[in-house]
Amino acid sequence: MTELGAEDLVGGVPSLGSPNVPTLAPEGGEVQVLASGWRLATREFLSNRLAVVGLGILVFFVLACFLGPLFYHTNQTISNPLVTDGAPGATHLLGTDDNGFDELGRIMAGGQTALEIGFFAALMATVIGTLYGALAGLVGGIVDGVLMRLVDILLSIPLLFIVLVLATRYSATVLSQSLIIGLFSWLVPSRLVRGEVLTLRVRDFVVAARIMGSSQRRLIVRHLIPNALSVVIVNITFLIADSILLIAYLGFLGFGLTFPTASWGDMLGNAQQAVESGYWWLVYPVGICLVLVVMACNLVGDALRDAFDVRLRRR
Amino acid sequence: MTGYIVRRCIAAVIIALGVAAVVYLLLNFTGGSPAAAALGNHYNKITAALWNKQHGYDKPLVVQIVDYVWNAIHLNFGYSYKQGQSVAALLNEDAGRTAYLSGAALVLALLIAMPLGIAQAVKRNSIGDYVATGVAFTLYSMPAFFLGLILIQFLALDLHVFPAFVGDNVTTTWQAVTHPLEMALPIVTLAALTVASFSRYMRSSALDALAQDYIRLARAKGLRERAVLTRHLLRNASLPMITLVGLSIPGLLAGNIITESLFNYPGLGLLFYDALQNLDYPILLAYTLIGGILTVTGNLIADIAVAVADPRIRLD
Amino acid sequence: MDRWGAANGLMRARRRLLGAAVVAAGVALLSLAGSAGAQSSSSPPGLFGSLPTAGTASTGGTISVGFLTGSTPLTIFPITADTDASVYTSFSFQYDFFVPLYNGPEGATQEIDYAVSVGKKPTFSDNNQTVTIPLNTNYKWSNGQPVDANDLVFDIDLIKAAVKENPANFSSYTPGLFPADITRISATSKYTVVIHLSKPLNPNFFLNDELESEAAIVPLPSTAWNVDSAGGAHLDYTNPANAKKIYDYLNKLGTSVATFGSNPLWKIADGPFVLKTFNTTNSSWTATPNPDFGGSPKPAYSELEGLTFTSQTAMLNALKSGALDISSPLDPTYAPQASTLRAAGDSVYAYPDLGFFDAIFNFKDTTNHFNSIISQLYARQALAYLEDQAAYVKGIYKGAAVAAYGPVPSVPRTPFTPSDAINPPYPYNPSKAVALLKSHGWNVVPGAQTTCTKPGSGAGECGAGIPKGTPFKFVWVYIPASEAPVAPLTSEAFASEAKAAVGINVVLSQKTFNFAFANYNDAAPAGAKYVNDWGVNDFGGFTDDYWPTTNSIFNTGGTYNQGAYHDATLDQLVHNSVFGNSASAVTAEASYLAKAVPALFMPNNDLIIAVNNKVGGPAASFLALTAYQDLPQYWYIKK
Amino acid sequence: MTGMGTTGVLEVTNLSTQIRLSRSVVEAVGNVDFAIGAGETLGLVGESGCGKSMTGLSLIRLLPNGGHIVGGSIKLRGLELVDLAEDDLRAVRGNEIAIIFQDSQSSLNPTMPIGRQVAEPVRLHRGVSKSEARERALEVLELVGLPHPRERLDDFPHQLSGGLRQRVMIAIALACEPKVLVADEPTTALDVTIQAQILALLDDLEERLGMATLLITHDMGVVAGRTDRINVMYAGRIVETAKTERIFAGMRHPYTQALLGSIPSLDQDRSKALYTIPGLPPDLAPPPPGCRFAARCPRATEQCQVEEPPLTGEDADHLFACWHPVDGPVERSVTIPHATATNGRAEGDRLLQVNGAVREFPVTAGVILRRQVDSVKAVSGISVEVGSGETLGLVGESGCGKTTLGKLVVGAEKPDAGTVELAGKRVFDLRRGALRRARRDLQMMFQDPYSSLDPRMRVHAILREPLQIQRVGTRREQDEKITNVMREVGLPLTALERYPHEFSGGQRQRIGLARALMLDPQVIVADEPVSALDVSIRSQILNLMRRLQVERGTASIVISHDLAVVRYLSDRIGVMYLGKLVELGSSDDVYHHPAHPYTEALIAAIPVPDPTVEKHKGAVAIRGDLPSPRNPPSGCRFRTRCPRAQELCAQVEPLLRPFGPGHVAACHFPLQEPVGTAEPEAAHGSAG
Repeated sequence: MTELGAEDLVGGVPSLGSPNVPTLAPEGGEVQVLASGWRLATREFLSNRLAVVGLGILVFFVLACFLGPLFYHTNQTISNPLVTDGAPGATHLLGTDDNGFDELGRIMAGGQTALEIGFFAALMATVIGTLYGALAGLVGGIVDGVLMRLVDILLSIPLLFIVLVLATRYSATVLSQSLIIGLFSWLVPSRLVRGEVLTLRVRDFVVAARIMGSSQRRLIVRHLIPNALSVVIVNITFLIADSILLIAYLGFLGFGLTFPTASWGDMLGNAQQAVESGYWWLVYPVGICLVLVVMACNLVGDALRDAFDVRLRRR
Repeated sequence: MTGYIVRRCIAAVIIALGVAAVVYLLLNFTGGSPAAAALGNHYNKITAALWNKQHGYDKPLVVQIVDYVWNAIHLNFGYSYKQGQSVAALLNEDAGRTAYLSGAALVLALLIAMPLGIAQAVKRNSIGDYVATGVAFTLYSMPAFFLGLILIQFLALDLHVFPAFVGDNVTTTWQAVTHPLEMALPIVTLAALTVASFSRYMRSSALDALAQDYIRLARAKGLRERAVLTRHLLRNASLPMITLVGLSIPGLLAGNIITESLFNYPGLGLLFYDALQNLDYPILLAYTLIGGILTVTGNLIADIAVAVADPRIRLD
Repeated sequence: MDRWGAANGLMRARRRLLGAAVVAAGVALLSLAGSAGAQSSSSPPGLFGSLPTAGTASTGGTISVGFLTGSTPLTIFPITADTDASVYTSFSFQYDFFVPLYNGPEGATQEIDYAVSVGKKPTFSDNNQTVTIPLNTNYKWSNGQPVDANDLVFDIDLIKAAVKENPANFSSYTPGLFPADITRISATSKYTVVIHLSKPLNPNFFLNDELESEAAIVPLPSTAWNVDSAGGAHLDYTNPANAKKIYDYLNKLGTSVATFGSNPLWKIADGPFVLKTFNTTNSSWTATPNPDFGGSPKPAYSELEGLTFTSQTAMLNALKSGALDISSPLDPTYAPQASTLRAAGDSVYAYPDLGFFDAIFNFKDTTNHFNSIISQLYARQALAYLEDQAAYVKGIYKGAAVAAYGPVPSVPRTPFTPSDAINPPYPYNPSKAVALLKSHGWNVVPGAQTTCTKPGSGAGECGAGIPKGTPFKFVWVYIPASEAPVAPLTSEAFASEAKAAVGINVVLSQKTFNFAFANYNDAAPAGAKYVNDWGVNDFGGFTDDYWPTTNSIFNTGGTYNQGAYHDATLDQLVHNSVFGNSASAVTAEASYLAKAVPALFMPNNDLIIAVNNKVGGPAASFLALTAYQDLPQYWYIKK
Repeated sequence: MTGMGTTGVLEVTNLSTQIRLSRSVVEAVGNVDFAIGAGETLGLVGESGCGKSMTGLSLIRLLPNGGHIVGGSIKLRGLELVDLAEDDLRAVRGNEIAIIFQDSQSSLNPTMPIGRQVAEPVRLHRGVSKSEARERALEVLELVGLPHPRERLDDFPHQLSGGLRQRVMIAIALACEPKVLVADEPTTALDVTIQAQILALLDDLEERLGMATLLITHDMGVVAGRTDRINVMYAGRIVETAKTERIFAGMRHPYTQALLGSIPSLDQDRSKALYTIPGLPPDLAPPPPGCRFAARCPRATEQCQVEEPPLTGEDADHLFACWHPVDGPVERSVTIPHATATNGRAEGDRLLQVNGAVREFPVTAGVILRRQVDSVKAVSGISVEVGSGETLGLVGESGCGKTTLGKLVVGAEKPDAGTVELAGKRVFDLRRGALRRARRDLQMMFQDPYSSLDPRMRVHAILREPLQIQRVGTRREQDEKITNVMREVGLPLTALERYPHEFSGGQRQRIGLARALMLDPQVIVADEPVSALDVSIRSQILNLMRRLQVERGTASIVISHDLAVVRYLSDRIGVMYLGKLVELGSSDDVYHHPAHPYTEALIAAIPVPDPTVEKHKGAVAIRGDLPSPRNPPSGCRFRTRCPRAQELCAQVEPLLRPFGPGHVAACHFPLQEPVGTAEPEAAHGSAG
């Protein structure tokens, strides 16, 4: 800053306070070239080693479950009672299950459904929860009170119970299980979003938009939803994990998917007996897959939360 | 404070009534028939009509709900034909055992989670922190039945450290208390469900508290680190845990279903599990209703406890 | 036929096990888990595993029997109401203390064993309208009174009072039959009772299905129990008003689980044991030998114990650890554990109960014209040809089941088992199924969808009411594994075969037993609402009485005719079994049904029993367990 | 360094402290020397991030995670603390060296009674019994002026006001009669009136107890009157040190000069621009070579860029680290073009009129249906007006309702009673389109630069938003407008594609101002526009606002707790107290001839960056705390803290009375005689 030069084109107003030295820079100073928010978030995420491991696990399982069957062809539709419960061997790397299906192929197929149900259920819960929570948070007053008491009521009933009862009525397909789980797990996201909306509603930038004359719709679409989104996105990963666990419990309690589809949970439905019968290959591999994927979702969600925090925390 | 409690109690009652109505509707909606469930293989048109009339299931749904709630208020939850006893008696019998199992699991979870969470916060990003985090996530991600199964297989059947199930010598609550060896695996399994989330929560709560200036000031006073943690950190970091414990009740109730059926422990969860298989309506209703009430009162108690423990909160 | 087996709890235990053996006459059988014969000379055909060895009896000791929660005794008073009857253990529990008029089985053969019955073989006269029942004279009550004709009359009078009050009070009640068919009952001598019937009944039917039945006739202590309050006056029970009061009183106490162990009434027993304690918390109980027991043998050990378990696994674990001696019947998925149990020194054996499992057709399901299709015998035959029961038994039941082709199973045998039960009329043969369909105008596309190409009711055409292009496709409802462990697997195997081999699309749908039974049932109150939601309901099955008629199951209008099967020939055959005079009527009925395929008959699964090796006894006493009967007086602790 | 004649109680030599972060190492404190003698107060002054707090924490080795002392020596009466064993050091902490933090809210354990918190170090270091410790706690609390200490021993921190909490924290520090007291920004979180009380207390105590005090602050005014000696820190280094009077009169380092010059003083000439320091302090991971101030220094030469100046001076008593030292305070010479000391307002020019505005926030209770149980009386009947091109300043302590009043003006809050009129129109009675168009003319600039910009929008979108909402212009015209405004507020166009988090606080305030300007409003409300900013940045923004005032002639309302800021920006000033306007008049009138005792006290409480003035200030004018706005005092709301209050004040609420042209005040016993009689309309303060 020792040299004099042409006035900067943009910030060409000489700095009033330092008359001795006309500056090249605009009065407000240059903008530091920083990593973008997303890159910061990515960096924070990647610095969490557990999360990277989790992400790796997720990617691995998604690839293995959805692409694996293209390379590892197995019969997963025609039950064959004559080759049931076979031990692992050369033809069946992880043995066969009680339908005579190849267990490894079954794990891939079961992983597909588990991931699909988890994802669809989470997505649905998120959409419903976001709209519901945003409505309650924005309208406030008595509407908010009534809506949130309803949430309280539903939250007081164990989700497992509701889903179990419904599962006795509806035959379980990927779609119906996603629907049932999704339709009843939006409660937590709705509370989260409501809380977020209540906080955002009084943030200065929202006040500023109102002062400019912004319509309610614009406030929601341009400010509230984008800002509440990170909370929602983080919650999706947890919802996926919870949904996969929930269908595992359903499977254990005997309300699995309809043949020939199966999710990991259904495959574990007879775990106790399989172990006692000595069919360990029907229990531990799929159990470990389930735990790993659920854990990976949780790890990723946890790290995403931290990462998003960092992105907004930076001041 | 009294006014607050009264208002919260009224809210709790409203929520409980709502729960009753929702559950009743839900069960009705599933299309099962209480008559079929009660009559079993003797169910047919003649017996069903008779049974429905006798038990009021031929009335309009709204009347049934009102009747049910009215009776429930008088602690009459109906009669289980599958079990040949009034539901109230069944619940009464099993409640103590379930309370002990859940209570012991909860206490165990807290006893592990709180010191662990604090230790993790103090030694954050150390190897120990990572290991504890990994274990917590693994437990958190494991279906309870899978964990129970592994515990049974290895600790009971292979190593013979604990019995694989709760034996016939444990039938009363007191016997459960006096047979720690038999209760070890069920309690551990149930505790594992919550210990993971508790310790994660405790860790972040302790991290928040550690960042507060009063911790710095306590150190500046010359207090030993241990005294800083016990006198200044523990109470403040534990406050959010009270709420969490209140919120964990539905999860514990669900966990009981799994744990009790896995370990042959005659409690409410098992009662519910059997009832579900049989669509034993009165039990399903009562269990869920009581679960709802427990949840609501649990949250209520938690709120009051927080207010008692945290001088900043005034209930009015 | 009022003994109807597939209760929920029962169903779970009943479905799927497998047995070893049996097969068609003259053909060799598969013997699964080793040879049973070496240990016991009375080892019957089709036994899975091996019965406990007889050993030498010692005196003293405790023998414990396992129960599952939800299947623990609910009533001790031996007039059992509908709502309690679904818990089968109530009966064997009652019979430990009160000897029935007629009881069975006789070893592996399903018939009355007069050695464990109060009654002797009755005689029929007067065009089968008069029944004379002589009683054994050796039984007596704990209060010293002999068990005599009055005690039988007392019981039947109470049953009448109970039924009059509410038909549901007596689970063996069948409209129009017992006890409504009794016009008069009298004790003609101290040990003879004569019953007059309102209409002629087939003697075999009356003896085997009415006097010996699920809720049997049990003589009751008429001099002690004829009261309507504790310490109340002894009443004349032949007066119906008094009988009602007595019944109400006893029934109330008899279902009061909390007082089972303490009520002095129940200590007045004529059976081998007397109830000592009953723990209401978990329904475990203890009983001690009845010193006044008049039958033989008399129990040699000092205590019989009932223990409750929350799961079959828990029960097995207890057995392995020596905490339990005799398991309750386990379902077939436990078959693979037989070897570990044996290694632990326990005996494991399995044998089927008398009864059948069937996946019923819904003859009212109009979806895809299934009602019209299934009305065609050829279509039902084709489906029967697709059942690879041998493979199911081997791969799914792990040997713990026996193939079955009609309402009377091949195993266990009854005196009335028809040859069709042993020689399957439609053995597994997919190509025959294809041929049948092709010859009736169907375009068979294996692996895809078979459709009707030649509508019409003539020869070589699909049949009446089946338009061109109708797909052979229907919904198959089955029960989840938690309730019927192998039901999903057989259903899935069948569906796979049907699609792959014949192009019949079986749409699987899982429903809980209660839901399926209450709604997918043309005979149920709610049935009409769901009539088009299901084509086949593989809900479970029925247990047979010793005279295995399918009255009320397949006859038109039968209370349990869930698929609305209608066949005039069958209706006549059933009528013969119930009201006719022929001693082989039921054989003809069963034989006809095996060929008519009113439902898809499924393998008859074994009930697996595990017994601690320290327990010994005659083979029959252990085989009885697979028929849900306890004969605990025969057991003992081996030296 | 041995600059001091006396032997210090605390001697710090060549102290260096680093903080290790995950990817870098920050040199927070570098080669710092100082000594403090008994009874002496050393001021450590600098902007945030300069290392002054780290220096204080280094003394008792209580650095944040990753922080550690890498070199130097800290001697407490000869005892070396740098390598002292942790156990022995604990005996020093709280006992011989005590510390006071800035935020009493978070520094006191919320779940422990204050009596125990004060007694804790006594028990620890004195080994006394519980009851003895309690007695000692009582003694100390009395010493720090906590009213009724015996009754309050069992109170929890939240039951005390901020000022009282700060007294409790001081009591904790003094409980063991330490030799050294480190006061880290002890008054920054407090209102000026309370700040004055606390500073006076500290002054009094250190004299009575003979402690060596290290007073850490960013506020030159605070150090001016309270210290014997001042160290100025910049980027981890001490850049200048001298006795207090000497440094104020003859500073040699350009940074010291700039720091002092950039603060608007109460008698600031409004036609002159403030001195500013361009740019931002350097990143210390790692620190730049050469003089760390070089990048922002107007006198910097090439030598400064490469060679670090040593801390030397003509005599040992005044040291500075500069190759090109200055001599004495800066002369303010730059005149803002066209600016005059005050803008006259034409008679009857009532661009914006607020009439009898009332706003009360309900306090609700209840679980299901919330019902109102009480209300916070934020604004209780205020009438003001603003003429075109005029700037009205609003001052008052926090909680006086000034921000609410600002929000009422722009329609972010609705008044419960009263009206807001723009050019005679009741704008917020309008509906839909008309209301939206009317909103163009009333825009706001916010206090918190972090919360006022949507973190998910780029600057371009943020600036375009008002135009989009108001449907102004084509896309092209909008872009043109954005470019122009960016130029006006002094930001490069490259900033348009960036997200708010990439900017410094000052830059964000510029963006916030730019957004407010986009619609060319007639009135801008600026709510505490600079209070979240560092001193050097503050003057940049103030200059910018002043320049835009002059260039655009936009009317504005400036809200601040800082009378100096308000005075610099405003033509007229309104003083608020607990929801009431207590005095209104031209800047000069209010400052030079206040009529209301509150105004006078407020002015007196402001620390002046001039040791001669500050050291001769009299006793603190206002005692006690602000009463709760849920339940304000009857009559005159100020009466509970007013030295002139009499019975009348509790019974009758004083009306605004004229004290000169456009000068009104509401007081029964004013500091000067009113002219004329009370008339409600006087609230409109017509200038004529």
